[in-house]
Amino acid sequence: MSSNEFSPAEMMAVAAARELRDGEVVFVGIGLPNLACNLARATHAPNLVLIYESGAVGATPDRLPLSIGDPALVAGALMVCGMADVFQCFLQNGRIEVGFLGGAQVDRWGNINTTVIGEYARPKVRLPGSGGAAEIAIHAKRTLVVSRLTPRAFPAEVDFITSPGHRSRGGTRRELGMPGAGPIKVITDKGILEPDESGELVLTQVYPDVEFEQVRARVGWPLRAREPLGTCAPPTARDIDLLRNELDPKRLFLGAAA
Amino acid sequence: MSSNEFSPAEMMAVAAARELRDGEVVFVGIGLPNLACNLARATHAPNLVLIYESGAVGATPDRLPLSIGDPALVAGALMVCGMADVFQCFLQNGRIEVGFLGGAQVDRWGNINTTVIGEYARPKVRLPGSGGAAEIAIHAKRTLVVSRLTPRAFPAEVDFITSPGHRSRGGTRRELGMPGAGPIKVITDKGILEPDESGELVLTQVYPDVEFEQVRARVGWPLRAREPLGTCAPPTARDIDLLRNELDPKRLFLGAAA
Amino acid sequence: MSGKVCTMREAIAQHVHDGDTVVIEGFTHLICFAAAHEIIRQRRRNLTLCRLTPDLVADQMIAAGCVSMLVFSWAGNPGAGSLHAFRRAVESNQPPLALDEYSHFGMVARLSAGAARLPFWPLKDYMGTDIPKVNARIRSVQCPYTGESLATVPALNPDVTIVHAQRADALGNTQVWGLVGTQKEAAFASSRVIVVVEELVDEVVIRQDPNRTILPGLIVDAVVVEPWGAHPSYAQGYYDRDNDFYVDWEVISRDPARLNGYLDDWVFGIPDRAAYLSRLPTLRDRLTADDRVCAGVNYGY
Amino acid sequence: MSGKVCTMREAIAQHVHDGDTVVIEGFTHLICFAAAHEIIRQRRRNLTLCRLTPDLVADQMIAAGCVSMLVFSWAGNPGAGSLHAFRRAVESNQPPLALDEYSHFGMVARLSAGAARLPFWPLKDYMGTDIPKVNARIRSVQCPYTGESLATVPALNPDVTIVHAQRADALGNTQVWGLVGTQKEAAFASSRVIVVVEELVDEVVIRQDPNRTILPGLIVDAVVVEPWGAHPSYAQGYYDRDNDFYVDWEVISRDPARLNGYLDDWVFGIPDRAAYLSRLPTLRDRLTADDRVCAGVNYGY
Repeated sequence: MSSNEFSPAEMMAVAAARELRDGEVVFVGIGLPNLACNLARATHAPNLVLIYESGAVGATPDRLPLSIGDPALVAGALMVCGMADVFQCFLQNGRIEVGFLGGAQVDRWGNINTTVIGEYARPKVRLPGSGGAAEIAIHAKRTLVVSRLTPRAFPAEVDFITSPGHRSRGGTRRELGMPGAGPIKVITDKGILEPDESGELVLTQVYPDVEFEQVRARVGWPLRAREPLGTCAPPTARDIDLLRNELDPKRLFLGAAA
Repeated sequence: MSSNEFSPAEMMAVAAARELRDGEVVFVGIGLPNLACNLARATHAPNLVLIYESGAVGATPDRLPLSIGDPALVAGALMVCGMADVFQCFLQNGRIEVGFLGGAQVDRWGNINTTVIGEYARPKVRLPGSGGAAEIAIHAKRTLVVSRLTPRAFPAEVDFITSPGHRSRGGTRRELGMPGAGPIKVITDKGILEPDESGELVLTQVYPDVEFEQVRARVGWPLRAREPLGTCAPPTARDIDLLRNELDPKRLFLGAAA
Repeated sequence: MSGKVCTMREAIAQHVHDGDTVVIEGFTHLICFAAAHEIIRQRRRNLTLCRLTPDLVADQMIAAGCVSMLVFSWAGNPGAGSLHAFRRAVESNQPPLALDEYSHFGMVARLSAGAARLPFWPLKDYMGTDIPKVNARIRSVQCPYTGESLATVPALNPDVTIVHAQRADALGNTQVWGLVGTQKEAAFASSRVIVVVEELVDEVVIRQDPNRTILPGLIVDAVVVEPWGAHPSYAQGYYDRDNDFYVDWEVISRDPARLNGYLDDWVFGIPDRAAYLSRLPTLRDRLTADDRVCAGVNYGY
Repeated sequence: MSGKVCTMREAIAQHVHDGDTVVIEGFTHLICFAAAHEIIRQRRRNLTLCRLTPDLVADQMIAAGCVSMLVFSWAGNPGAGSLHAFRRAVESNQPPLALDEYSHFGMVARLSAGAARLPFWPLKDYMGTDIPKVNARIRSVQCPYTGESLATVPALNPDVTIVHAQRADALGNTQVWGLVGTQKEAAFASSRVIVVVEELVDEVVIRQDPNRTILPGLIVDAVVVEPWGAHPSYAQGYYDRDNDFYVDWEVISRDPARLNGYLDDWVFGIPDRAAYLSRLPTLRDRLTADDRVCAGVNYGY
């Protein structure tokens, strides 16, 4: 694949990286979010501070971590602290500017389900659960959701709200007293969704050569598009070169070349 | 002063040391309590674990500390922890078996005042305040009070209860839900007081050559003596030798030779 | 002196009983598989197992029938897939497994309350989520100053906590570096504490650097010396995480027969950790840590 | 790069304002007298000064008229006597001083709540004492599980916290060993943080041993390099406590004229810490720490 072609995963990593400003404090997970942060650090945001829920602060790993507790995130970090400090002194304290979230289901209001498909008591599919996602969704100043438009991944309503979006059964974020702004962008493999004034996710950008209909067909509610619908700028040659040759040469998270 | 003579301070240190059992965890302060612990460690309780509110655990100082934050308590300690851990994980957790307390005033019920003489708002004498004493008095499994029978030091009722004894204005320790047993012995420079069934301090032992009347005259309530009134065994030659020649050769805390 | 030092067999036999609430902590780092395997080998039953991230260690204990309740916040095989024994238990009730589920913050708060011996811990969390709808232990309290409502979780005070660490002395004064997770809170919250170490060191080594000590001996009941005892988890400065095994587990645990075969071969079929290691001759070559030793600091005065 | 590094004069001028709530922590260890002297020199007024142990540093600031309220738990000169300026203020209203008084546990809990940005902290304390009778900020809350009543203290969130430390990098990533007191909680609780260090080190030194870091640069606003800046307090590994001066203070502070003379000679009469040290030529000989360097640990994998 030449550098003027790119895979959806590469576009997702680039789109996420563009959302990060230099010097911000990012609560980051494994996979595409981690790639996006490293891409941002290698380009426009060299002073991004990465915090992992495992307690590693300011990590600069010399290998791509398979888990957020990877020893490469510890050796050479600026600080390692206990998890009580991570959640109380960093997250609840309001020090986290950006939190990354993903999930099996994302609904119309940006609520995320990583707990169960079906009934909680006897689920069809038991998912891992919250981990730190519930509190990241509540406390991070803003969150970025990275999730593919696979079948049934974007229902009108999730089976279980693990991480709250803009409007849950209880009400709006403001009514429920959540400090953070919630998911300001949902980065999919075909385009980007953003909340409208009511908190409902609408399509604001499609990736090159993607039609609105291709997105709407994969979303479980009558998806609206913001007018005028933007088209996401493709990755630069530099982005592609960094992703393929430096950041994920084994394509652990970029997946097979499209 | 020969080793078969001894000062009141020496007798107090020895009497306090005798209260400590090998292997116990002791929350210790500076001065006579510190001396008593070191004497116990040098004699019958080599495995005593000393904890200072400063966060030093298992200290074995190579000099007599002037303050509980002395660097000699840190170098060579088994553990140094933050003060949040000292008060939550050790003291409130119930790990402290013995706590030492002292104060300007000790009353009939073993309540201690280290806050003010006179009215709180405009005191005649402003004392340092609680430090960790209030919580030590509440949580240590038992406390030892070390205090001299100076004029007005043992009133019927203290001006201010900094550290609760067996019965405060609010009721008994049990009624108030205090985990620890409170001051089981009050070690003075003339004898030892202990609570009776009601929690009132009564004289149970006098030091050699001390009369009951000498103690009663210095106490602000009609002091009773337990029958039969015991006489405290004098320090051994070993005790005296350790105190004078090893533990406090400069008599920083033993005071001038009597 | 030997102090509290004993074998894993002795430590588990003496301190882990049927029906106990057991914490085996360690966030990715220092997960004590050696202790879990001995618990399985001694066929403990009806344990309430508590871990933020159940990990393979819980999947194995669930498959072996040791666990009747799981207290947790994230049950997966990070980067590699699912915990299929856990999923079978929850999705098909094979075997039955009760769940007491929180988020990471909730679990950390439960252990913090336990360590402080407070009955609850307040946190700003759970608004808008369905987690409290399925867990009545998550409640709320009103702030006596602002009047605002805060979420609460109850203290978690296990019967026994097992901490894997890099080193300890014979009395259990324990030092850990790298990720510390919630090991300190779990140990202080517990009635009994078993420390499992890569290295038993003289008290002098501990006293050289007291700020590294995370557990004082006075709360430790047993010290077990078990090098490589955390494999396939890792010990910073000693050995790397066996990521290959974590990936393999996806295949092993997917098939109940294969999983039972694994337990027969690697747990029931061998007497102890030494035998486990003797079957992994390439482990040291593959995973032994490089040297990356930091400078010491001056404690002089 | 210079990062956040500035002079003490700049740091105090920019970050400490009249009327601010100021924490200068350090339990016996690492009490930043250099910052207190600069605050006095710049004649700050109406400060709410917060310290568990006000120590000489508070006695000097009170005598200089900087402090209108003291938030504390033990106000004495340990092992040496009284804080007489503090006592004159309280006993004779010269100058007037408001008190907000707790026990050590209460102060630690106030800072812990502040660091976690919780409005209160629960603790089992104060039953049977008169402290809540003179401090209405000590209240209670009912446990939503057991129904028992627990004491509470409100969060303490200062405008600025000054932390003295052994070393930091130019971005304020800060490492401390020896007694750590409540420095971490105070810094995380604060709107602004000034770190004062014995040594400015390269980021590489910090990254060598990340478990030693108690403050991340992301919460630090200014880094001041001030060797011996804690004297007469101490810095483990750098210099011992000047116990002689603590004993002398009993005599100096007892007499208002002598105390004012001390401030004229040692604070107002000199421009900065360098001048202070130049007047103490024997300090290094008397108090420089011996070498007692611990071994490093391996962060390899």
